[in-house]
Amino acid sequence: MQVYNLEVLSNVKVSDRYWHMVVDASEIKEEIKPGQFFNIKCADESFPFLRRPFSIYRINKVEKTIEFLYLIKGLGTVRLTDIKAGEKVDIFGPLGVGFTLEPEWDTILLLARGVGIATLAALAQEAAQQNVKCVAILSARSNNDLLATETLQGFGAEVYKVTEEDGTSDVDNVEKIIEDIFKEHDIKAGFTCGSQRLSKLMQRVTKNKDIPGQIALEEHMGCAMGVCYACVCDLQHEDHVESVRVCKEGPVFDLNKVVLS
Amino acid sequence: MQVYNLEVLSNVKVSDRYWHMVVDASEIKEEIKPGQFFNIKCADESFPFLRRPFSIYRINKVEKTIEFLYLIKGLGTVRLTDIKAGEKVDIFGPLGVGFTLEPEWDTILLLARGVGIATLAALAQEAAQQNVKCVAILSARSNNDLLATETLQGFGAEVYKVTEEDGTSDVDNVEKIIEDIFKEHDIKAGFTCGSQRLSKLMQRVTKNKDIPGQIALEEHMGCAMGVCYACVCDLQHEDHVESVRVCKEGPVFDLNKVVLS
Amino acid sequence: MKKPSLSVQIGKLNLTNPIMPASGAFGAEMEGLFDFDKLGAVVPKSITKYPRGGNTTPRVCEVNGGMINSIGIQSKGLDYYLEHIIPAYKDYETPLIASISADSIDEYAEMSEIIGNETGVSGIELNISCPNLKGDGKAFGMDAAISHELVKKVKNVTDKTIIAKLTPNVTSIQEIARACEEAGADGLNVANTLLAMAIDVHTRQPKIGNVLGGISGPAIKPIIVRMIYQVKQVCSIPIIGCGGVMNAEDAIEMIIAGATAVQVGTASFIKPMAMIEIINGVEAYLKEYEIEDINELIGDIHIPSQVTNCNA
Amino acid sequence: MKKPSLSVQIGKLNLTNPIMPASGAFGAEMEGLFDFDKLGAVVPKSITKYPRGGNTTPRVCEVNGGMINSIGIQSKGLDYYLEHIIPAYKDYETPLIASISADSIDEYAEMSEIIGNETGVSGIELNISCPNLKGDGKAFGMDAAISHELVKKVKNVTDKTIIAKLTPNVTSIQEIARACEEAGADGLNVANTLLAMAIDVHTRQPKIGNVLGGISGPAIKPIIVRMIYQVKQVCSIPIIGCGGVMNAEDAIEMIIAGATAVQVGTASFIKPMAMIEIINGVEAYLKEYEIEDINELIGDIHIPSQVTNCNA
Ligand SMILES: Cc1cc2nc3c(=O)[nH]c(=O)nc-3n(C[C@H](O)[C@H](O)[C@H](O)COP(=O)(O)OP(=O)(O)OC[C@H]3O[C@@H](n4cnc5c(N)ncnc54)[C@H](O)[C@@H]3O)c2cc1C
Ligand SMILES: Cc1cc2nc3c(=O)[nH]c(=O)nc-3n(C[C@H](O)[C@H](O)[C@H](O)COP(=O)(O)OP(=O)(O)OC[C@H]3O[C@@H](n4cnc5c(N)ncnc54)[C@H](O)[C@@H]3O)c2cc1C
Ligand SMILES: Cc1cc2nc3c(=O)[nH]c(=O)nc-3n(C[C@H](O)[C@H](O)[C@H](O)COP(=O)(O)O)c2cc1C
Ligand SMILES: Cc1cc2nc3c(=O)[nH]c(=O)nc-3n(C[C@H](O)[C@H](O)[C@H](O)COP(=O)(O)O)c2cc1C
Ligand code: FES
Ligand code: FES
Repeated sequence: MQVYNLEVLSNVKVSDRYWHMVVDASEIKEEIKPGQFFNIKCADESFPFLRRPFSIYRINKVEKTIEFLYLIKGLGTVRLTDIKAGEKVDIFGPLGVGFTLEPEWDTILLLARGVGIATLAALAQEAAQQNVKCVAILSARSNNDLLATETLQGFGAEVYKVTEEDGTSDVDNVEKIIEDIFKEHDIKAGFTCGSQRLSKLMQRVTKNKDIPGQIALEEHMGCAMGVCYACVCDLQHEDHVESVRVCKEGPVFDLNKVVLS
Repeated sequence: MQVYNLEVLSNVKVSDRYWHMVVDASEIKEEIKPGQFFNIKCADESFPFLRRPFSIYRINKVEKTIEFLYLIKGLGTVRLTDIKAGEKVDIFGPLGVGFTLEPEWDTILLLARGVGIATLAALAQEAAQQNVKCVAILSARSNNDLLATETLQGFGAEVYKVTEEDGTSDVDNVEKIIEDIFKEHDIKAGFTCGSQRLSKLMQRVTKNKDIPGQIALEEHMGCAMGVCYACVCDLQHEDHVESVRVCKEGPVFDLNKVVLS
Repeated sequence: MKKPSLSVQIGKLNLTNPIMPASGAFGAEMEGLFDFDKLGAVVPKSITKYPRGGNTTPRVCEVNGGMINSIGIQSKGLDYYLEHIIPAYKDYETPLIASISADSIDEYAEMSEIIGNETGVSGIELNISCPNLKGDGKAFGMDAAISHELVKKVKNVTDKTIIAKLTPNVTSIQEIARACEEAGADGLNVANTLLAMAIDVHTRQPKIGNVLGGISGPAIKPIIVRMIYQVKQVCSIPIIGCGGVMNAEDAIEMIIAGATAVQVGTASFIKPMAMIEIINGVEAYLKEYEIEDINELIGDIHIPSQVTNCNA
Repeated sequence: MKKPSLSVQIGKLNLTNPIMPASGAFGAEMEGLFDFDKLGAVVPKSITKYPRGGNTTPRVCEVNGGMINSIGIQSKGLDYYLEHIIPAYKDYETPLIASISADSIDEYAEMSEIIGNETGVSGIELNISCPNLKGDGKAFGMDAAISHELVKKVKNVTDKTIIAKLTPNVTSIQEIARACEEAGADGLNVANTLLAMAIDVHTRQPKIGNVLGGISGPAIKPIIVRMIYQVKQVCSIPIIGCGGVMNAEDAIEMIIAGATAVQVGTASFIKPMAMIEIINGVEAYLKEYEIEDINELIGDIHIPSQVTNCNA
C-alpha cells in the first residue's frame, strides 16, 4: 500500500447511476488482487473530508491500467465524477486481502447484487485467466443497472440476470436459479458481494452443499489500513467470536464464518 | 442588495498577481455606485466558508455588465480564478455606501495603492461621465502591478505612477508629486484607497488645503450587510468617537473623520 | 398530502414555524431580503444596559467549516434599544425575542423587567454566556447555581417567555439546563459559541483582536446536536437548537435530536436567504415523510440498540 | 542558515522532533509507508487491562471538517500488548509512548506499573477521557480531584515519563491541567476528542452505532488551540497539542499557542504520509523565519494589546 497520484485515462457515465474510471497504474509495482480495494480522495479540497473505498473492478496487466466501477451515492461519489481524463486522482492502496482461487476449483458461482458486481468482476477476470469456469447471477434494481453483464460474458462467464424491474430478483427465485445451476454445474465454491439477503442465501447454499464460500464485505472506514478499528465485523470460529477489520483481514472473508446481521 | 447568480463573461489573469472578472449584470435592477462592493462566494462548496468582499471596478450601463479587479491573496481569491466564462458566480450586493461627487468639484485627486485602484477606477469612470477632471497617483510594488493605468487614462485621467521597483513610492516622493499637482490643478477633493500610510498623507494634505476628502476602507467582514458589527472602524466627531460599520455606513467615509491607526 | 403543520410552542410563544435567527446574526438591515413574517420569530442582537463599544478588530476570522467572532456585544444601550430597535419590527406579526446580556444577576433582572413591559417584546433570551463581572469572571452559564439564581430572579420580574441561552463551554450542559428549568425557564437555547482561537503563523499574532472568540458554523454542529440530545434526556421544556445550521437537513437533525425550534446564525452570512430556504426545506421534508405535524418529529430519534461505552 | 534544531523534551523523553501520532490513529500496520524513526515518538492505540470488544458499527462517520468516532477502545488486553504490540517497535530508536485506558484509578496504577517496567516503553500517556466506572460514569478527566489522585498514584509506581491526556469536554481545562501538573505529571496532552453526535435525517438513526462519539479533525482545531493557549498560561510542564492538525502550519500554530509537541491523528487517514510532510514543513518554516531552535517558538505568540471582554 502506498499513496499514488495517478493519471485518469477516462471517467465516464455508463448508466443512470454508475460511472466507470480507468486509471494509469504503471507506477504501481505491488501486485493487485481481485477483492482488494483502494481508498480514493474524491476531491482536492477538504470537502468531502474522508477518502472513499472502492474495489478494484478490472486489472489490465498488459495496458498497466486499473478500473473502478462506482455508483453515485453521496457527496464523495458525486465529486469523483468531476475528475476529468488527463487529471490526477489521489488513490491509496492496494488495500486488504482479496479473493482466493484454489487450484482444484474448476467451476465457481458468483452472486452479486448492485455495485457488488464491481468487486466480483475482477474475480471473474482472474478466473478466466486461470481457466476457471464462472457462473454468475447478477441482481439489480433495473436492467439498466446490470452493466457488467457483457464484461463478465467477455470473460466467458455464464450470466443469469435478475431485477426488480422484471420481478425476478426475490430471494426465492434466486434460490431456484441457484438450484438449477447446481444441477447443471459442479460448483466448487461460491462468492458473493453486495447484499445481506443474498449473502445469507449463499451462506445457506454453500453450507448445504458443503462447499467453500467467500464474501466481500463493506463497512464504514476511517483509516482503511488497519489502525483505527472502525471497520470491524465478527467471524464465528468454533469456540469463539473474533472481531476482524474489513480493511485489513478483509474485505474478503470466509463466507461460512462471517456473522451476517 | 440581493443575492444574484450571474453569468461570468470573462475571468482572466491580467498580470502576475491580478485577475479581472466581467459579469453579466442585466439582472441587477438596483443602482450600483462607485465605492460600493459585492460579497462574493468564491467556490460552490463550503470551502472557503465565508464570502469575500470586492469593490466594483467598472460599471458598464450600456452593456449591462460589471467588472471586478482582484489580487490573488489566499484561498478565496485562488478559488475565484477557477470560475470560467459561461459559469455562474454567486454575488451578494450591491453593498455599502459609495463615493459622493459634489457638483462643484470639477477637479479631483485620486491616490490609490495596490488593489485600491480597483475601487478608485469606478470613481474615475463616474467622474469622466460627469466631466470631472481626474488626476491620479497610482502606487504599486512593480510596474507590472500598475494595471489600471490605461483604464484610467481611457477615462481621461492624468496618471502619475510610483513603484517600489522604480524607488519612487516612498511617502516623501508621493507628497512632492501631490504638491506639484496642486500647483498645476485646482483640486477640489481628494480620494484614497489601499494604504494606511498614503491615507494618512492624503488626510494631512486635504486638511492643510482645507478641501474635502473621502476614503474607502477595508475590514474583515462577517455578514457584509450591517448586522454583525464585525467590520467596525472609528469616526472622530467634534465631541465624540463614533463606531461605524465599514459594510454599512462605509466602505467610503469622510477622510477627515476616519481614525487611521 | 395536506400542508403539514409547522407551528411550535415555546412558553407562551406560538411560532408559525420553528426557524428563527440567532442573535448577533440578524437585524432590521435584512428587511429588503425577505418578509420577516415568514420567520418563526425575530431575535435582534444582544443588548446591554449601557452603551458598549465592543472589541478590537479583527473581530472575525474564518476557520475550517466556520468562523470565530469576538464582537463583544457592541451595543447602543437599553434606551436606544427600546426607542429604535424594537419599534423597527413593529409592523411584523412574528414574535420578537429580545436577547439581553448583563454584568450581574441584578442587571439581568432589571433589564428583563423593563423589556418585559414592552408590548413589542414577546419573549426574552438571556445570553448567559457573558462573564459575570461581579463573580470570578467566568460566564454565568458555566455555573449551575448562578444560572439558577439568574433565571429565578428574572422570572420573578416578568411574565414574558424566558429562554436561557446556554454556553456549550461546560462539562455538563445537562446540569446547567436542569438548573435553568428548575428555576422556571420556559425554554433553553442550546447553545452559544464554543470558545476558540486561531493564530496567524506568519505574524504569530492571534487572528482575532480580542485573542479568544467564539466559533460558529458547521464545524460545531455535531457538538451542539450532541448537547441538544443530552439536554432532551433530562429536561422537558422546549429546546431551541443553535449552532452550525446551514440547511434544512441540519435543522431537521436538531429537531430529531430534541429541538422544538432552531436558530440560524452564520448561515445567513453565506446565504442571506438561508432561513427562508430552511423553512421551505423543512416543509418539504415533512411532506416527503408524510409527517402532518412537526411536533411529531421533535426528539423522535430511532436508536437501534443503545450501548454506552468509552467514546474515546 | 544551518539546519535548525527540532528536538524537544517532555519529562525524560528526548524527541528528535515534536511530531508524533495520536493514539488510535497509528499502528505497526503503517510500517510500509515510512520509517518510524523519522517520528518524534510512536504512540500505539490505547490499551486496556483485559481484552475488550469495542462498540457497535458504524463506528465512524464523516462530518463537516472532520469525523466522529466511537471505537470504544477495542483492545486485546495488556498481556497481548506486552507480547505483541510493544515488541513490534523494538527495531526503532524513536521512543514509544504507551497509551492506557482503565476503569478505575487503581487499574491505571496497576497497568502503569507493569508497562513502566517494560524496556520498550519510554513514556505512558494516561487516556483519562474514559468514564470512571467506579465513580459516577463521568470521565476521570472531567474532575480535577480525581485527575489529581489518578496521576499521583501512577507517579508513585513508575519513573517513566507520565503524560495526562485531557478531555476537552470540560468547563475549565486549566483547572484539570493544574491538578495534573501538581500531581506530578510530566506533560499534558491537550486534548482528546469532543463529544459529538450526528443523525441521519432519512432513517432518523444516529450515524454512530454507539449514538455518541468523539469529533476529531480540523473542525475542532480552533477549540484545541484555545485550550493549549489557556493551559500554557497556568502550567509550566510541556504540552502536547492534539486535535485537527492536517499540515505543518497547523502544527506550528499549536506550538506558537504553547505546545512543545504535536500529535497527528485523523490527518493520517486522509494523507497517510501526513506526519512526514508535517515534519518537513515545520523544518522549512524554521528555516524561512531563521529560527535556530524550535524551543524558541513554543508559546511565542505576539499579542498586540490584550483586551478581555465578552466573547459571545
Ligand atoms: C471495501 C469496499 C469496497 C467498495 N467498493 C465499491 C465499488 O467498487 N464501487 C462502489 O460504487 N462502491 C464501493 N463501495 C462503497 C463505497 O465506498 C461507498 O458507496 C462510498 O463510500 C459512498 O460515498 P459517498 O460520499 O458517495 O456517499 P455518502 O453516503 O455521502 O458517504 C458518507 C460516508 O459514508 C461512507 N459510506 C457510505 N456508504 C458506504 C459503504 N457502502 N461502505 C463503506 N462506507 C460507506 C462514505 O465513505 C462516507 O464516509 C465499497 C466499499 C467498501 C468498504
Ligand atoms: C469593501 C472591500 C472591498 C474590497 N475590494 C477589493 C477589490 O476590489 N479587489 C481585491 O483584490 N480585493 C478587495 N478587497 C480585499 C479582499 O476582500 C481580500 O483580498 C480577500 O477577502 C482575500 O481573500 P482570500 O481568501 O484570497 O485571502 P485570505 O487572506 O486567505 O483571507 C482570509 C480571510 O481574511 C479576509 N480578508 C483578507 N484580507 C482582507 C481584506 N483586505 N479586507 C477584508 N477581509 C480580508 C478574507 O475575506 C477571509 O475571510 C476588498 C475588501 C473590502 C473589505
Ligand atoms: C458575529 C456573531 C455575533 C454574535 N453575537 C451574539 C450576541 O450578541 N448574542 C448571542 O447570544 N449570541 C451571539 N452570537 C452567537 C449566535 O447567536 C449563535 O449562538 C452562534 O453563532 C452559533 O450559531 P450559528 O453556527 O448558526 O452561527 C453571535 C455569533 C456571531 C457569528
Ligand atoms: C478512530 C480514532 C480512534 C481513537 N482512539 C483513541 C484511543 O484509543 N485513545 C486515545 O487517547 N485517543 C484516541 N483517539 C483520539 C485521538 O488520539 C486524538 O486525540 C483525536 O483524534 C484528535 O486528534 P486529530 O484531530 O488529529 O485526530 C482516537 C481518534 C480516532 C479518530
Ligand atoms: S478502517 Fe481503520 S481499521 Fe479498518
Ligand atoms: S460585516 Fe457584519 S456589520 Fe459589517
